[in-house]
Amino acid sequence: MDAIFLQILNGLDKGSAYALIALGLTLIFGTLGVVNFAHGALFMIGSFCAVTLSKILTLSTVTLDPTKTDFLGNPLKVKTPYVVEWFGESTGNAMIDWSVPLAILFAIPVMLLLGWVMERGLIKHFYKRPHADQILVTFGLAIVIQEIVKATYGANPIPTPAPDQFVGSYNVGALIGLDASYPYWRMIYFGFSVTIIAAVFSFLKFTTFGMVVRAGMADRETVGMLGINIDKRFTIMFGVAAAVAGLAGVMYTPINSPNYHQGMDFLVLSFVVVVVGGMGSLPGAVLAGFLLGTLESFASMNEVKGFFEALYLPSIDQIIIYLVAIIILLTRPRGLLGRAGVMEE
Amino acid sequence: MGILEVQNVNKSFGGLKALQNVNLDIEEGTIHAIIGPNGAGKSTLLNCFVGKLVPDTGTVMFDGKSLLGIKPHEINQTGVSRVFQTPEIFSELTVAENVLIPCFAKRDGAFTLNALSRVTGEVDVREKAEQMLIDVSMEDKKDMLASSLSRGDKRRLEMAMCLSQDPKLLLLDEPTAGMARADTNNTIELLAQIQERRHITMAVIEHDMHVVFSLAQKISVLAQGTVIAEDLPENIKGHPKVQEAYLGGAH
Amino acid sequence: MKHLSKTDKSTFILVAILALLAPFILNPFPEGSAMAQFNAGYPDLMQRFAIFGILAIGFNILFGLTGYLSFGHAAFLGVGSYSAVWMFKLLSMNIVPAIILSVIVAGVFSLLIGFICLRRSGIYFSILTLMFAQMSYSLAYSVLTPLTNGETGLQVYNDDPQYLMGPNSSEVTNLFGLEMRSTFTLDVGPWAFQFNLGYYVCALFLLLAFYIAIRIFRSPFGLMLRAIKTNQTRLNYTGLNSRPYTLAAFVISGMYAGLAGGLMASMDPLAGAERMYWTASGEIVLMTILGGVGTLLGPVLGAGFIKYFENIFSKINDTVLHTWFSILPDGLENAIVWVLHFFVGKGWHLTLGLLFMMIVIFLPGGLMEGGQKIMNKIRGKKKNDKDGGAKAAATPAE
Amino acid sequence: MSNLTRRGLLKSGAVMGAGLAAPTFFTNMAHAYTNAPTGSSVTLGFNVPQTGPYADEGADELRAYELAVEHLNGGGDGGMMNTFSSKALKGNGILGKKVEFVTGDTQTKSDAARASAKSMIEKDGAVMITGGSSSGVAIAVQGLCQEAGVIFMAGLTHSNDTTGKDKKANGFRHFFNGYMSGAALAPVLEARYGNDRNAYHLTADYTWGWTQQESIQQATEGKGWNTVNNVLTPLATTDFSSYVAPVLNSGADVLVLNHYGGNMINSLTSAVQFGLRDKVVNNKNFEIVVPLYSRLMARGAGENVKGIFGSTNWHWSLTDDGTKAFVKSFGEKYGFPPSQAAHTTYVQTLLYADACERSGTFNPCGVAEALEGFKFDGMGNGPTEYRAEDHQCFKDVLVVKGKENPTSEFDVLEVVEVTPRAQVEYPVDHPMFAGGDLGKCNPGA
Repeated sequence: MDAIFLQILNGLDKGSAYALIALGLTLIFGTLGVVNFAHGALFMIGSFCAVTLSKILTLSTVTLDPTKTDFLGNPLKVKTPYVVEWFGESTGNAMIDWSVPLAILFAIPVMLLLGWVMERGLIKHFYKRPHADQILVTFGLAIVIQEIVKATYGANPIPTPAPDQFVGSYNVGALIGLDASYPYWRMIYFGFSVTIIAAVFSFLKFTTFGMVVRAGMADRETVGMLGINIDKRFTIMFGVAAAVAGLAGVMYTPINSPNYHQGMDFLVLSFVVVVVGGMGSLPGAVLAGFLLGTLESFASMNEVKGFFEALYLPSIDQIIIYLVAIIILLTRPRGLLGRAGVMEE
Repeated sequence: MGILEVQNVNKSFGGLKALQNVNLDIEEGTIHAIIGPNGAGKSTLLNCFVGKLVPDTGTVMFDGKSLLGIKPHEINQTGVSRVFQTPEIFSELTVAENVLIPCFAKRDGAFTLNALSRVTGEVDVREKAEQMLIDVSMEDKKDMLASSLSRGDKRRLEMAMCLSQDPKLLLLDEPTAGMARADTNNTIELLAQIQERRHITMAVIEHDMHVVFSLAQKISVLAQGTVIAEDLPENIKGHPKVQEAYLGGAH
Repeated sequence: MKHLSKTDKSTFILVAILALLAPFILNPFPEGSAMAQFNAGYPDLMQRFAIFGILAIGFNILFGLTGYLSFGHAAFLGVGSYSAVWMFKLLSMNIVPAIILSVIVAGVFSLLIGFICLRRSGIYFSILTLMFAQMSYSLAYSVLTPLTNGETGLQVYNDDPQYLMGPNSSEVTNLFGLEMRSTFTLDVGPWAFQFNLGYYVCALFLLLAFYIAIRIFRSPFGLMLRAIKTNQTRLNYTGLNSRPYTLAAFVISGMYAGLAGGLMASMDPLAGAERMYWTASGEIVLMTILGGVGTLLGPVLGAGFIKYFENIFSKINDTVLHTWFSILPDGLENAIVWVLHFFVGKGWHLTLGLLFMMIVIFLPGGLMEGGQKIMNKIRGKKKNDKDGGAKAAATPAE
Repeated sequence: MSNLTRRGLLKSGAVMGAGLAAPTFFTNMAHAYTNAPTGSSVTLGFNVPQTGPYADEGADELRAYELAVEHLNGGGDGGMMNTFSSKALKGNGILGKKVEFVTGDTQTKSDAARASAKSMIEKDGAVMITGGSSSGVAIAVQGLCQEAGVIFMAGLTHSNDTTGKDKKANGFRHFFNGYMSGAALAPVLEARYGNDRNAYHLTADYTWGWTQQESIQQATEGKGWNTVNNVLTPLATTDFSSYVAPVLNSGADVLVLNHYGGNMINSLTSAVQFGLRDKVVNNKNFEIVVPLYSRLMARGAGENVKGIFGSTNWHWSLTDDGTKAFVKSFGEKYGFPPSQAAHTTYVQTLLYADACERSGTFNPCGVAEALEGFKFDGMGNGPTEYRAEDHQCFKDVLVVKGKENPTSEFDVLEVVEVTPRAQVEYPVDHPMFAGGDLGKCNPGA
């Protein structure tokens, strides 16, 4: 029971990550009709917002400590971050410690701006071009972004831990009479993702802006004829989608040390999630994210792996997502909640 | 006994009854017009003939065989061709290629892996296609891209494509919509010629009464999903139900 | 040849000449000169040009003609390579059975995958193929290690059975005794031109593949494929079921990929699982789009372009840069090298990414369109040819 | 591929089958081996990952190669050439020829690595290929070099197979392997954690992971440990939570992570987050072990590595003369201490050059003969021997653990014990290394 309970938590946690990434992707697709292969890169940039902020916060003055030596036998350089100098030991260190949550504030404007620049500067010119061209240009952009990050931060993963308060785990299982500890940060991540997803949905559902965008998603021309500047709103939606991807990235850093190619690692998966959910369907993306996350978690259980191995399907955890996705697509032609005619040409 | 027999066809979309107990009998070798006000269910009916829609109940028999439950391409193989309201042509191909495709389909059937023969080497098919283009007087446009044609030309091209299959039944969905008067007359002439020469049965949906009465040998009037009249053209003109349907009974 | 039209014939002859003279054309700079870095006329790279050319031509038969964008084509390449290496392990190092089997196995494999994936179209089709390829990769890398030798890649060992191996049989890949590695070097002054047997085998296959592609493009079958791309509805109402056509195209292009895989293993008898990774499939898509989708020559150009970058630009390191600019004053030299070193050597991906973007932004028709523009300029054609130009760009078979 | 020469040309195959006559090409018999250097310089090929997940390790290897070339050509302070027990190298290049090099990108893919190595051999005339940061690539390139007739000096490759079932006469490995990791770690783990432990293995699902897991399991079981479970994890996994969660309730009290690179960082992070290290199971503190450590990678896991045991080939904090000399010249040139990848590649380059000097030729067969059974010292690992039978170096292995109070960003690991060579040695026909055939050295042409 404990194990199953833990895997449910894992599934929800993974699922929320998948859902969040797929949400942004399907938002861009649904509003702008653009297949964005650079979406993984946006997620990665989000992670590196956290890295950058922690680098900024740890910018240091260097003093030499003659009592200690470095690896070459020279006096050891002691670094004191400016924030520690300015705000005192405790506040300064707390700021460094909290760099990941603080990076949320940092990432939102950065990602919105980046999304805006990307849409105005590049994507805009590709609305009427074939999807293949969109794929090529966004793929090229993804490579460029990732190489710039690599040139700046190197190829190795960079540790960006959660604040000390959230290190460790809590026995959530005890609440229902089980023994199952779950890490604080993963619970926070889950809560955060659900909040963001809810925020995006309410934004689209309850604001006039959102209603216009939804109308535009369904029928762009008509809305355009009503004299509403739908283009401007779509640009903003691109920024929002970028911000959602970025925030997913920021919060993911304590779980997965950011590296420059992580965008590509998530790209295929996020497309699978979007397609299983149905191209252009926001609830579909969320549903599929949670579904696949949970499936993946359960497939990695020894009992499940053993069961499939007995059926001559070893390593089911490697292929479960693809297998299930294929079955779903074959039984439901447009994914779980997709509309007809979208991206079928 | 007509070549196309439609009996008790019903089709609803959600709560909307698009077709109610439609009966239709199209005789071989005739031009049969289906008219009616907007939203009367004319296109829906045509869609039921070609497999785009499946009626909820009723039967559609063509040449003694049911058309229900088989796929569009199989229906076409039984000899039913359709000209659409918005022309469905291969817009990225040239006019000549557009006509070649149905010619090949007619000759080779549903699928042939003739990957190593040459289009230019298939003399019989090419001659047939060229003749077809001459028939619709488009031979001078054969190297143009289909997408660059005028609306009227597109429709004529589509007609040529359908005709080159030598269909037994040709369904025409507003063949002259959006055409200039001169073009319309050409089209009427063309259809009349074809009918005379090849004795192809035609079902025509049309708004333009000039076209209807120039061509049709029989007319069915559809209103709100039901056939309210089926008769010879001269009888339809003064038919009270028809007037009511068109004028909303306001006279 | 008599079955080709005049323009096709000249295109084919052009390709044939380029292929046969590749050792000269690709080696324009004298040995030892600073520019020699840009020479591509060595056997391995020339073989790759031809092999990836075959792959891209085959992919173009599917994507260029029918518009079905497969994102899992690398799987067929991988399967072809594995089959070929198994032939080397079981029979002998003769490449004939290896290539035959790789084409057959890739054909069967693509028939299975195509049968399932072609039930969907558009992006759903793309993602289905992508998922199959990713599954193949994951399994090949781990569980299927007895078949694929996993991480290391399948290779020939001394203790393999090799039932057809006689006492005098060659130990390296060969064509009835003619070894693929045999290279004749022609020294002309400071130039060294390498004529490699393996390359010419690949080049012959490339020409064969190219010839068949032309025939398919000009056949009624090719016409139907193009019809599928432009309007499937009309095709259905013309009495044709598009599924067998797309499946046939899928299998043909899968067999092309298998041939490429078999050749790859024949030139270098090792098959790695990375060959099937999704980025490898993506690379095939990029080659085709970059060169010009639906054009005959484009995919070959695109393949050459990407492979050239991968192999030549990745080898330019800072030391090389310093030698190039050593005549400049030190400060300037360092500044130039500092800027350039982001774009070459370990930064070659960046250059490639930028070029993808440039080409797709400014040359929507790929390199072929660029070529056409240049040709038009040279011929001094005026703009009044607009219709013709638009037509050429839109008609895939030109 | 023994005839990939740039200038030579080659014998063609025997007449076979339907009596097809082989063309008799002009054959240049001037050279007895592939890419024999004719001018005043000799070219070495440095084939390292420059893109992909191991690009930083590749960059560090490249730095070490450049340093080695500088030292061989008489530049810099000579580094380990001064402490090396063999004094054949004179700082005038190799055999009087100036050392030049070409670089390539393996992308950590067998295919790309082979393509890159081939271009070095065919185009640039490299007489030796070295580098790499993964076993798959090392084995693939080693096979190529065997066929092409050049020497391959492996870089970072830890799989038993490199000098086991995939060993080749033209290939040499200085780096240690999975078996050695197990043999070195087991006694230390026994001393620290006792001999009645229950281990749970998470293993990367590919060849290297398997050989490493097998080695560790055998070594620890030899000390009385029990193996509770071994779970294979897909290479592409980025979130290990679902693999780590079951460990808690499995009854195990030690978790062994047979992962490398990004996998290691992520699985370790997950394990620590799940609070495994705070648990007490079977009245014992729960422990985590990472058998193969790399400082560059350990840095990516941040605080999580503190106190966790593992093994490495070499570490810059060693205090022997060789290490000191190397760290000094590397540190002064680049500003930070070298990694173990840099160390092994530097040493390999020097060893190759030295073997050429001692044998008086670049001929791979001569070089191989000089390397086989070669005993040396002063290279940072104590007395070392290149075993003739499998071309594996035997030397001391370091057991390290994550440092509790690092003084700098490079100060991540501390050496716990230097396990003497005798303890990690194994017979050539050890079952974990069985099945290979060294073959004969191939000089190419």
